[in-house]
Amino acid sequence: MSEIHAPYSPLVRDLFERLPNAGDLAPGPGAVVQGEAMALERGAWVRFGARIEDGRVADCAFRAWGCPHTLAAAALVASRMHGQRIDGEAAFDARRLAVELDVPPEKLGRLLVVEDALFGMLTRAHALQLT
Amino acid sequence: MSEIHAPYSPLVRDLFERLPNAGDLAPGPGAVVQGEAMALERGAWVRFGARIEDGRVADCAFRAWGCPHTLAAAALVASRMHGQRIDGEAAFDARRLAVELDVPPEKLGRLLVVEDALFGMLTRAHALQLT
Amino acid sequence: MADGAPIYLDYAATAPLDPRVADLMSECLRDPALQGNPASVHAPGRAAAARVELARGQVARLIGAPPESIVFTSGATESVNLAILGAARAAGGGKRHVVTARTEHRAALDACRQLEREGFALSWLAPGSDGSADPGQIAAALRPDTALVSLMHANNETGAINDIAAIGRLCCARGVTFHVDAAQSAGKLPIDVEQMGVALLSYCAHKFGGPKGVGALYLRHRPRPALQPLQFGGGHERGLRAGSLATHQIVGFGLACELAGACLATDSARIRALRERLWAGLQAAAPVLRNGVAEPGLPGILNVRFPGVEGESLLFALDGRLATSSGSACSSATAEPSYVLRALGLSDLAAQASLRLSLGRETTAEEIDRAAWLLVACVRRLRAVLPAGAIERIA
Amino acid sequence: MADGAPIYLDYAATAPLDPRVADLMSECLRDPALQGNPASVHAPGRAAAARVELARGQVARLIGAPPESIVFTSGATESVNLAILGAARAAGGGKRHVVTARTEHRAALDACRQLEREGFALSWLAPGSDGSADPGQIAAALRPDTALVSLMHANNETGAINDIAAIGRLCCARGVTFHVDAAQSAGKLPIDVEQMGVALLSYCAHKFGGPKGVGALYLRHRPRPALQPLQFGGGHERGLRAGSLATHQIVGFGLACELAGACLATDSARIRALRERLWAGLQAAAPVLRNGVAEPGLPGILNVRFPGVEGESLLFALDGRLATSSGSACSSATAEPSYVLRALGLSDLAAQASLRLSLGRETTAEEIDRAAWLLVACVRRLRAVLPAGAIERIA
Ligand SMILES: Cc1ncc(COP(=O)(O)O)c(C=O)c1O
Ligand SMILES: Cc1ncc(COP(=O)(O)O)c(C=O)c1O
Repeated sequence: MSEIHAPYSPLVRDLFERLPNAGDLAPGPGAVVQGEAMALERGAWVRFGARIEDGRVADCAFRAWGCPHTLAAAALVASRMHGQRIDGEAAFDARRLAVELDVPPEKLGRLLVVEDALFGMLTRAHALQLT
Repeated sequence: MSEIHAPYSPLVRDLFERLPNAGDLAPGPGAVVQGEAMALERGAWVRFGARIEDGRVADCAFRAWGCPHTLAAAALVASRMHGQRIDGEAAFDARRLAVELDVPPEKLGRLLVVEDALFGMLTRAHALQLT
Repeated sequence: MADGAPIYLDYAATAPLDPRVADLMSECLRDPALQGNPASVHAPGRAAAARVELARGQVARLIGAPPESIVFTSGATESVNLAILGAARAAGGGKRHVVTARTEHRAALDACRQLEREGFALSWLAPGSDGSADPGQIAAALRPDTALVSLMHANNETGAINDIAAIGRLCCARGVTFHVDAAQSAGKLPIDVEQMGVALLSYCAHKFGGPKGVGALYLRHRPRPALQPLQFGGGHERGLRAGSLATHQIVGFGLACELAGACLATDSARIRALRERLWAGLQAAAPVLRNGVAEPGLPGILNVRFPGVEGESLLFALDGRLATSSGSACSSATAEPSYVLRALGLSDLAAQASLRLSLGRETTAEEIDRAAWLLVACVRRLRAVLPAGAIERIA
Repeated sequence: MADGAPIYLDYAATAPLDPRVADLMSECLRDPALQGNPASVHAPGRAAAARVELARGQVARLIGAPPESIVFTSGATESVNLAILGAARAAGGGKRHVVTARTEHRAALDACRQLEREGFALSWLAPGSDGSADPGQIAAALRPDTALVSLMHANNETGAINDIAAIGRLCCARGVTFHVDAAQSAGKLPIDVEQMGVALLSYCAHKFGGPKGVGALYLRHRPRPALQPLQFGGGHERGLRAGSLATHQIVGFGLACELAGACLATDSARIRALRERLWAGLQAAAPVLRNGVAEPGLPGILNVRFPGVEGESLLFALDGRLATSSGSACSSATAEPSYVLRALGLSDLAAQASLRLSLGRETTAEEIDRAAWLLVACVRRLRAVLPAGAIERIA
């Protein structure tokens, strides 16, 4: 009755292998904002950074500690921020992300950490009236 | 910790395969005596018959129901009776027989059945004053 | 078997390993990619786990069960003990009564005796003259505090078959957990656990061409009987049976189930015919009597007795030429007369004069004819030296 | 293992089957003369039984025991459960107290938890910083009603070794039954049960080149500990472990014991050297810390942690290239941080950042160098994307 340990989905594998947008922002014009969320007991620590130009995300990067699903989610979110208007509806939905990366239920809490980090960054951007 | 089931000794194998002196007495001169002992619950039923000439066992035969050790013992005893003087010490010793045929302890009771049958026969011979 | 080797008519004790199973197991033992522990999450572990799950499906299919309902064990003895001890010990609500039969296999008998030592009340049913349990008798034995009914599907000595479906309906209706010991019937008789209303079913591989040392316990999902494990640790097999899984054993079990299931009908017809051919051949050793009934019965078992013949001497006379057993070979180390035959009303002496001849997939007509000839010859030889009256007396 | 296959450094979970053992088992599976049930009295049965008894001698010799003291089981999990549950349940005279340690294998832990459910009092000893149990602490834990002391010889996660001889003397002096779980040490460390004062010793084949699914329990003769069986029926193995014996499994176990015993000293020296070579290679991934101590320790186990590294991501980064495990692989299905490392005082996060690398007989220096290189590369890659301060925070 032992389950076969579900391997990671192809998308997670690909993102984990490349980790796009991991590390620091490339230097460039515009203002830089950051957002960070940490829940070590839940197994995730995520930090986003973005360079904002004319109310748009010109560049976005992340740093993270966590399981492959957490790193993949952060990478996916960072890449999707590129070009986004920060006053627009931030294209983030933990539930949708969970399905896309088929994240096992016990790990859903970690996606919320990713979400918190992102919203922290966007909130800061609004506060600084970079819109 | 399971024991390997001790195979039967070569002597038992040989006697069981040939069963010498099994069956009935060959016709001939002299008087015939018989002895029988039965202990079905103990697993043995033995009958000896002998033809007596001039106080000697001219011929001896057995019939038996029992395990290989019982049949072998009866066959061995019958063959050894040949030529014996019946007023002499009957050459039977259950203990010695047990060693010769290495009979497992739980079967020793069966050798006593063989002994009873033999002594029954000899007693009858004495009673008939065939000495 | 090998040339000059004895004719093997002791399939009920264990069947020779099917060569196809031997080949697959040998590959499995050598395959570098299958050496991992199926419980490990890394690639070699997952590869082994995948093969285990494949086999779980094959093992489940043989009895019409879903794969998730199968717990792998070390054999039917463990399965039977896990079912009987596990279900009784886990039964709550003051349920301390168990129903079983006197003709069960030692594994079940001794597990039930242990339950008695633990304070359970046991109802030991006597079999009918055909060796099977009467559903009416079982219905009568059920009590409000009955935790478990445990019966075998087919008897390992007489081949007598219990009406599992009828007893299953009865237990379902009364909400009693029903365990079936199918060690002798699995792979030989059609089994559909769902139709039969069975909650727990035990079987093993080595009775029908699979390896020794591996078995399974079927565990119904809804309603699911509570079970206390026999061995703890690690949470393998959903926490019901701890211990690293033996990939090669389970893979062999799986293939054996598939092979047996595929030709179950044709095999049993052929084997049943051989059994009757043997019975016919033995008539030359008359008087010869059949213990139990031909039908309904396992195709491969013929239990006979030869009045006036002593069992040990008969076996020894056959030794090296015909391998078979008196009484249950699983416990034939003990020389006591079979308690199964005694329960059928045979005397100690009659049981002593009995032989269990069991046939299997590799048995040939030529072997059967040679076996019959051998048996007749040995019986005649032993009878030829009996004291007068022994044949009438010992039957 | 196979070309392009991952480097296997998970020997503590299970070792690949020795090819010589695989060959012997394959012969055994196919040999027509060895297909009988070792419990049967006929020729094929006796032939199988003879091979079983030959193997019993080999298995006994590995631990300096007489053959009659060996009970065959389905693995160390069963042996450990039979020893712990069996000895405690059979202990008379109101002896209801058991001493064990928090760092035991799940099989022992869960068996002891079951004893608690059955009303036994347990003393759970905490290990020293080196991971081993302190004899003084054990002496202090003994009570007049102590039925059993159960400890492992070598720990399956850290490789920490207990001073069995010292604890054995102590138990003998106090007349307490002493069980040793030697699943990790058998075939790797010298064992002499008589010198060590052990009453019960559990081991299995698959940790040192034997097949999965077979193990043994050593049972001292004088004084002989009382044991309640886990499974009943048939009276095999002197009534302590019912069930048909799996000839091929036992024969494979026997050869594995002989092979391991023959080159125990040379193997462990070589493996210990490779372990230190690996440790040296990992320094390039500093900071890297060793969990537990190098000596006294199992030659084949290196348990390390990489501050700032998340265990699952590290294993996934290695997947397909290096097969190893975080925490105890026997239970690595469960993702919880290792309770063994927690007991050594590590935080959940530190335990999470830990890896158990275990080497064995087939491990080569070339594999060790490639493994070190891979580990260093993966650790660096994961650290490169950490938020600032994570390395200090997660250790
Ligand atoms: C210390 C220890 N005890 C017991 C076991 C269980 O052994 P098995 O896998 O044979 O059930 C293991 C390994 O899994 C172990 O490392
Ligand atoms: C009816 C029945 N139950 C249980 C068993 C025990 O099975 P195993 O030999 O796998 O322990 C057997 C055979 O030995 C059997 O015939």
